[in-house]
Amino acid sequence: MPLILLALPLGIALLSMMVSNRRLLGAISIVGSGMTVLTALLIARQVFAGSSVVWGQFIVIDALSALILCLVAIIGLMVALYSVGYLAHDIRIGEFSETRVKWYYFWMYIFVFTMFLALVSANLGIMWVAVEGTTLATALLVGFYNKKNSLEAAWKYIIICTVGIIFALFGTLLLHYAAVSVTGESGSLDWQTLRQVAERLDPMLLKLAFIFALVGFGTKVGLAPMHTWLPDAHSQAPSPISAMLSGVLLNCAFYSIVRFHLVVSESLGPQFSSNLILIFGVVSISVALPFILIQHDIKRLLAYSSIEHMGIIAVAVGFGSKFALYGAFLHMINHALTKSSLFFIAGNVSQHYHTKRILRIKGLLKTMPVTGPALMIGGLAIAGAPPFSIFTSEFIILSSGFAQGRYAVTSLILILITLIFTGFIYAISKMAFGTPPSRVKVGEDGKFGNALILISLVPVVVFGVYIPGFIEDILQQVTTVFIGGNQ
Amino acid sequence: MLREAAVGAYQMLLIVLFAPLLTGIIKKTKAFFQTRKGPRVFQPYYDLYKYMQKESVVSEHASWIFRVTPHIYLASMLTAAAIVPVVATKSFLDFTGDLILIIYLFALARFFLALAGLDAGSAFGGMGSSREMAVAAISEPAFMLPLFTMAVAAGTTNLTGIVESVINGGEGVLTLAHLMSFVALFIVAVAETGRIPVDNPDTHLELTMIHEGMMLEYSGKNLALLSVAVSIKQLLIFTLLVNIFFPWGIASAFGIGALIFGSLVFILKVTVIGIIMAIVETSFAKTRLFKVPDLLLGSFFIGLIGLVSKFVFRG
Amino acid sequence: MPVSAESLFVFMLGSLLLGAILSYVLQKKPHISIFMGYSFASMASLSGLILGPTLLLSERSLEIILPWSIFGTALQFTVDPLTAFFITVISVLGLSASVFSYGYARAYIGKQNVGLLGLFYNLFIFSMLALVSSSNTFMFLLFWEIMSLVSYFLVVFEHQDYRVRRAGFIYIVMTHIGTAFLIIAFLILYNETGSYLLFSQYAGVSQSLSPTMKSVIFILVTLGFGTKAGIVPLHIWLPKAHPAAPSNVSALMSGIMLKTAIYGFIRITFGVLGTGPLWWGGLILIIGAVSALLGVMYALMEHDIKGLLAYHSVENIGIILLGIGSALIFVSDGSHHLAMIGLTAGLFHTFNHAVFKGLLFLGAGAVHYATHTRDIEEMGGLLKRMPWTGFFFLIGSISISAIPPFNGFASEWMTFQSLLGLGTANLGAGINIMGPILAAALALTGALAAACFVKAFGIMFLALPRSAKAEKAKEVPRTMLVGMGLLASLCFLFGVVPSLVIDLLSPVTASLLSVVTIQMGGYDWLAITSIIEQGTVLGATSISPVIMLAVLMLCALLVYLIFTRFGKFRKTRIDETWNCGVAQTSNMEYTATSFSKPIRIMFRAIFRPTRKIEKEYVLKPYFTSRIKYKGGIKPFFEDTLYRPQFRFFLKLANKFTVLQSGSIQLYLSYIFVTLVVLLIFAR
Amino acid sequence: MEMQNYQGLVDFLIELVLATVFLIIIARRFNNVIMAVIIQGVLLGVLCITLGWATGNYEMYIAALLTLVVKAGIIPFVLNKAVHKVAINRVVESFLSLKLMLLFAFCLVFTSYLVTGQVIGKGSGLIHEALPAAISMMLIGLFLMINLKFPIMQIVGLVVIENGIFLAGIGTTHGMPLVVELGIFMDILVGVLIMGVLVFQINRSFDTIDTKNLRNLRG
Repeated sequence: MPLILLALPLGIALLSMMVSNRRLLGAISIVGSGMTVLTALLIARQVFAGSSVVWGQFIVIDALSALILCLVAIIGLMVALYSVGYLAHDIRIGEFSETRVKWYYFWMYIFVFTMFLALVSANLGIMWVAVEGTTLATALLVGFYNKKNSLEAAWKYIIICTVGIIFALFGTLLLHYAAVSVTGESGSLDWQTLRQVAERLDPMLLKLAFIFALVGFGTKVGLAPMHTWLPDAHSQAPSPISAMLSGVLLNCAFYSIVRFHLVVSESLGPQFSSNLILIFGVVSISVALPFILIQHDIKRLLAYSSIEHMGIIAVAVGFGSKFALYGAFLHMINHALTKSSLFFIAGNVSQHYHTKRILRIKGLLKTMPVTGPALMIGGLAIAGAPPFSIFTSEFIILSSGFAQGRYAVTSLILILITLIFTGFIYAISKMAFGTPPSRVKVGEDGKFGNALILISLVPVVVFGVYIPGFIEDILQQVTTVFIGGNQ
Repeated sequence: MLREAAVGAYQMLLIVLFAPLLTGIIKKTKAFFQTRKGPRVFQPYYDLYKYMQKESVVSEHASWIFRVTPHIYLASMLTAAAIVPVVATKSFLDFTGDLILIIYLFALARFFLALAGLDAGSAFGGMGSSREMAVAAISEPAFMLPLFTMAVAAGTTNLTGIVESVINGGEGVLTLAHLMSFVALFIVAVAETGRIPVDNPDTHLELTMIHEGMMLEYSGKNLALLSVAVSIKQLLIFTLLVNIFFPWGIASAFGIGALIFGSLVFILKVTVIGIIMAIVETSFAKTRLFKVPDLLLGSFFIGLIGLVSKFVFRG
Repeated sequence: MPVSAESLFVFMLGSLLLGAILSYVLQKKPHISIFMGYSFASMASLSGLILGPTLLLSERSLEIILPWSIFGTALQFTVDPLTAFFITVISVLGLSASVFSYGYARAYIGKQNVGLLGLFYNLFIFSMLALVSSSNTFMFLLFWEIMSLVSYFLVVFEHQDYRVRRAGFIYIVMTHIGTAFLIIAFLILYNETGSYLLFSQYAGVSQSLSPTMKSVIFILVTLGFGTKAGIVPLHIWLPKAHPAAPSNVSALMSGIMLKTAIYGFIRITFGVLGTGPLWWGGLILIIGAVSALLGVMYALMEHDIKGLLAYHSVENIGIILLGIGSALIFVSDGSHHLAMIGLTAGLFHTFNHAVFKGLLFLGAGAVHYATHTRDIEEMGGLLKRMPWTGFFFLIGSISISAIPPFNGFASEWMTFQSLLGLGTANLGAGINIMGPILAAALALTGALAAACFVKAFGIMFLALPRSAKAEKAKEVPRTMLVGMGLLASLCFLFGVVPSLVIDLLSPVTASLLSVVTIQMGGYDWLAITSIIEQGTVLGATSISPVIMLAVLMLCALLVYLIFTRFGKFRKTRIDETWNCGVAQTSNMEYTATSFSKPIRIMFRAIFRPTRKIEKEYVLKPYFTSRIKYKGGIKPFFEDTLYRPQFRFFLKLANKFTVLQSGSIQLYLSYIFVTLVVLLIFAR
Repeated sequence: MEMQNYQGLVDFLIELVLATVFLIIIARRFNNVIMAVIIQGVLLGVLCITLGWATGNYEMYIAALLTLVVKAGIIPFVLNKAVHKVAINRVVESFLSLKLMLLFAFCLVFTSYLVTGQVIGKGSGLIHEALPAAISMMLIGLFLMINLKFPIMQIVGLVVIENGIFLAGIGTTHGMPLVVELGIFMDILVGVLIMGVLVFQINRSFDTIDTKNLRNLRG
């Protein structure tokens, strides 16, 4: 089963290379993504039924990986669906030629493949290879428009991420060095084995390893101050790709940090790594704030918001209590869904208005009767307003912070989130309200993409007041991945 | 019950009948100090009679507010008169209202009169209303504070209660707080009754008038109602002054003798206050409108000293 | 057919949701959409109007548990006396405003999306009802924020106007920051009391809180709810947001949304924190007095009728807080019987304010509907053109000016009593002196309010029309009049028979102050009597609005008889206004600006009036052709408190952008530095 | 194991590798830089072979082969091609002067020896020499990326960092598991290729390849 999961995106990627018809490519991608989602869900069902999926010595899927796996697959499907209309529009207005579409799909599915690989691999080394692979797979996608800005973004993206992640490689190496004498060559990077033997590893080396891994993967997660590539890449990539980057790639990278964190906290106690993650979380939220407040590019705004939300997840993981972790992964789900649909919205808007500048976008409610309200809902949701899901998870995270008696830091986060809300509401109200400029025609561009946006916003609204039992169950299981080893 | 009602009616009647006379007395006194002969003390009654015989003219722009105002004004003054203890501590309707209600009844009257001032659309009326409401606004706290000092001392805002507590207090009540509050209230009474140095009741010069401005459009019977109401208001304020601070002599039971004695003492006291008021009026010049707050602020501070001394010196 | 209270409650919330959905779905057919939306809102309000008083009079509580939970917390609605009272308040205004809206919303057909208005309108009432019924902090915050959001959408409903958007932005920002304080307070409470989310459970364990923590929570709650309630200086959103919203919504916002903050404040201070130090009450009293005074003063300077009313909301929240503050002081002293007067005064005024402010906003809406302007300088003479609207507005004006025999007086009288009670309390000279001074401040507030409404009513409704807009005004549709009439009659009813409301309040105060028996004298149909404690009469003050009214009517009748029976002329003559011999035109009338000028000058220390005179000359300097005079006041709080902070923040944020200056070398050095710092410090 | 016999040779090779980093710093022309990269790759390959010979670990030979092909072959080839295609002015430009750069680099080497000396106790054999050298190379690589102006030099810096890690890998544990090692090689290879592609594209869009032009995205 896991092999099918890995083979599917790879297969689609290779298949895309052989096809040049845009419609056929779209169909392949949608069907393939659908199958991927099915496979992922089947795997998840097995995992959440209580047994982790293992294949050979290289693949292990536990609750944590299964959760993110599903997210990747589902958002992958949404992106596949959205891409069809998006690309069609861009080809129509001559942004790029039709022949390049296959490259788009090729790299996209390589990207999905590398993410899956990162999530399922039992070996931290292979995980590293896969995470670096995600950078390589997306670099050309970020620069897909071949314009000055997008190339600049792609360049910064690949350089900064590669440099960052190469430190993670060093961290992995240090871990390997610490473990190899205990476990032997074969199990030295297997995270299951490592957790078991963690107490026998050299703590000094583990600390070093964790620092390098945190900085390295943290670059990929977009934790400040290593986040600098993120706003550029997210804003310049085609919107579906931005959705994928923001919605799931960051989670995958975060997943890698968590794997290291689990091993290290097993050996050093939870304090060391949790506190580091917490500090990075707080710094990320703080750094995102001023940029959100004065942002004038809609996609950069969303990108900075991703930094903020990754910070919030980091803070929650840093808190580390069961309740906080519950909130962290609920937040991860919420953020992934909300942010990806927001990028779809941003895609619609920027295609409709031919600009990404917030100040030049006006009267969305009037010009785009579906996208406008959706932007309103999505924007409020991402800013943390109830009754949307992100409010719920933020509330859980904040309450767990207070429940640990960390009044100062949690209050600080709350204030930062509040101010970020201010920036968001300002931007959203600028775009949604007002009288639209006369050059912009009234009416949506495509029905298909809109339906997609609305569908993806459904859980955002529902989870705010009602969390279905199975989600609750899944989150409980994910938190036991953490707690299980500790207690 | 019936007896109480009778006494109540008597007190009301006394107020209504005596009020124009007091106005006449004040005018006469003022004339005396200005070395004029002045009108007779009963002149206000003749005036009222004269107004009643005249035709009422109402502006074509005015609404029903203009017409009902004299009625409401007079009715609320009469209601207040029914509540205030005049010659006897207990009045028939003393449970109906307290000093706060009295002051707000004045406010009701003022509210309508100010509206009526605006109703005809003439600039003079508007000016009068505007000034009246401004002066009233700042005189209100100064008016209330000394009364509150007394109310707190008595433990109630009920007028009968206050009066009784002063009487029962004996000589001990004549404290700094008591006197200061009296002085403060006296100053406010000048403003509330529309007298120099705040307002000039005799003027018809547009730029200086406050109260007269609002009434400028009224004529005939309407004017009669208003003038009697205004003099009732003046008498009521004097009544509050004397009966709250110097209630001695007031009838505490409903005996005929006590009532007669009480009436005489009451008339004497308010006449004295009226004369003092006339003296004050002749010895000051009218101040500019924007100096009025200073005066009232002074009054407020005197009241404040009274209040503070009550609690700090316990005296 | 007997209906259980539970099902009535569910029906109430359900029909609001249904109304919201229906009016949105039917937006293509605006008339039906309007009918559906406001019918369901009216129905819900009607059921709330049955439910609230029934529960209060039968002294029963209600619990409705939702069939799912979020992270282990059961979601449930609880209707205890306090909630039932607020449901009543919300329903009264909800009903009137909904009836009013049948006609009012028609004005938007073809201009705005009325379906959307119906949607948000219903959701707004829904969120407020759900908010006051929430039994745990999570739900409270959830509905609190929903309420804020929905009201934000309502504020920016006419978002084509730049000023409306700005008002909405300021509103949502302020209210969200306020909410942040609340979240902190609630979460501290949550941790300190051992992880309960239920209000009812907090109450039991809050006594174990340390005094410092209690005070911290108190301050946070004051800030949080104060922002929503619009206390000075957190009020700046209020005079901007209320005018921006459609008038039926402004009525709800001012009439009841602000009151949810009062609800929350009472719920937390009286219901959860309980006894606190003396300064809590002192703080609330001072906030109340300052808000009341500054609110009414700024109202006097306002010539946008809805802005004026909005400032009066600040004033009235201040008055409510005066009552609540004195209650807090008495609670800290343990004199629960005296506290009861203050609390009753506060809650009574809450109800009254909802009624008369709702009425006034609806009236303002009606005037706007008829004249298409909100500037009172452009009105005038409307009483003749819109007699009923004018009459109702007059009643509202008298009520808000606390003039008997209307309801504003009744509750302000009780507030006076509670403040003077401070003067007699055995709590030290400071409190004793404070009481009468605050009472005097309240008197000043009342007098200024009267001045303000003489201005508002006089300029809007009396004399000659000041513009063509006012000239062409016509009376509004009947549904709007019914909505206003309902509230106007309540103004009168509660003024004359205050016990109607006070009887409803006794279970509330009983549940909050745990005073079992009601000993507030005879709250009969005649009088408000002050209290009797343990047999001794503490103050035998009473007023009887009914008898006073009877006497007043009798006197008026008498005067009328004298007026008609005596004298030579039986009829009055209609003639021109005397104007020194010149024909009257509307240019000669006193304007609102000139009306408020004496007060502007007298309180110049507060208003800091500005004036600008521009002259155009035919021949300088002797012959002027035009003189332009512009007077205004300085927005003190915005200029000193908000704008500099805002600028500072933006400047700071701008400074931060050098972090992301575009240089890849710089970015790489961040990684470098981070790594080095971590290696040095975290080893 | 016969490790001890080869200790001297290995240490010497490691120091040579470190020295090539300084060659890169000193080099003023792109050709020289690329030559230094080739030398570094070859030295690493030789080191691999030596270690394989010393430890008898056959995986090391594979690693050596890969190193020689990828690091001394393909990557310099790609770099060279990129340089010839885009760089009009073939002189390396930096923010700091050469003297300062050298000083800084020495400081970095010194610090890494100091720091790793604390982390790893005395007498841990090979690691004692390899780890500080590796960390020096990583830090200097990053320093080069920060300091040198042309994008191509950033690729070079990246390669240096990667070489450092590779050095650490073979120096400490004789490399990671083969699968991982293969993956890493592939990543590096693909990475450099993609970077090369990007350099072409940037050159085409901007007509130049100076990083000062790559500063449009800010805020």
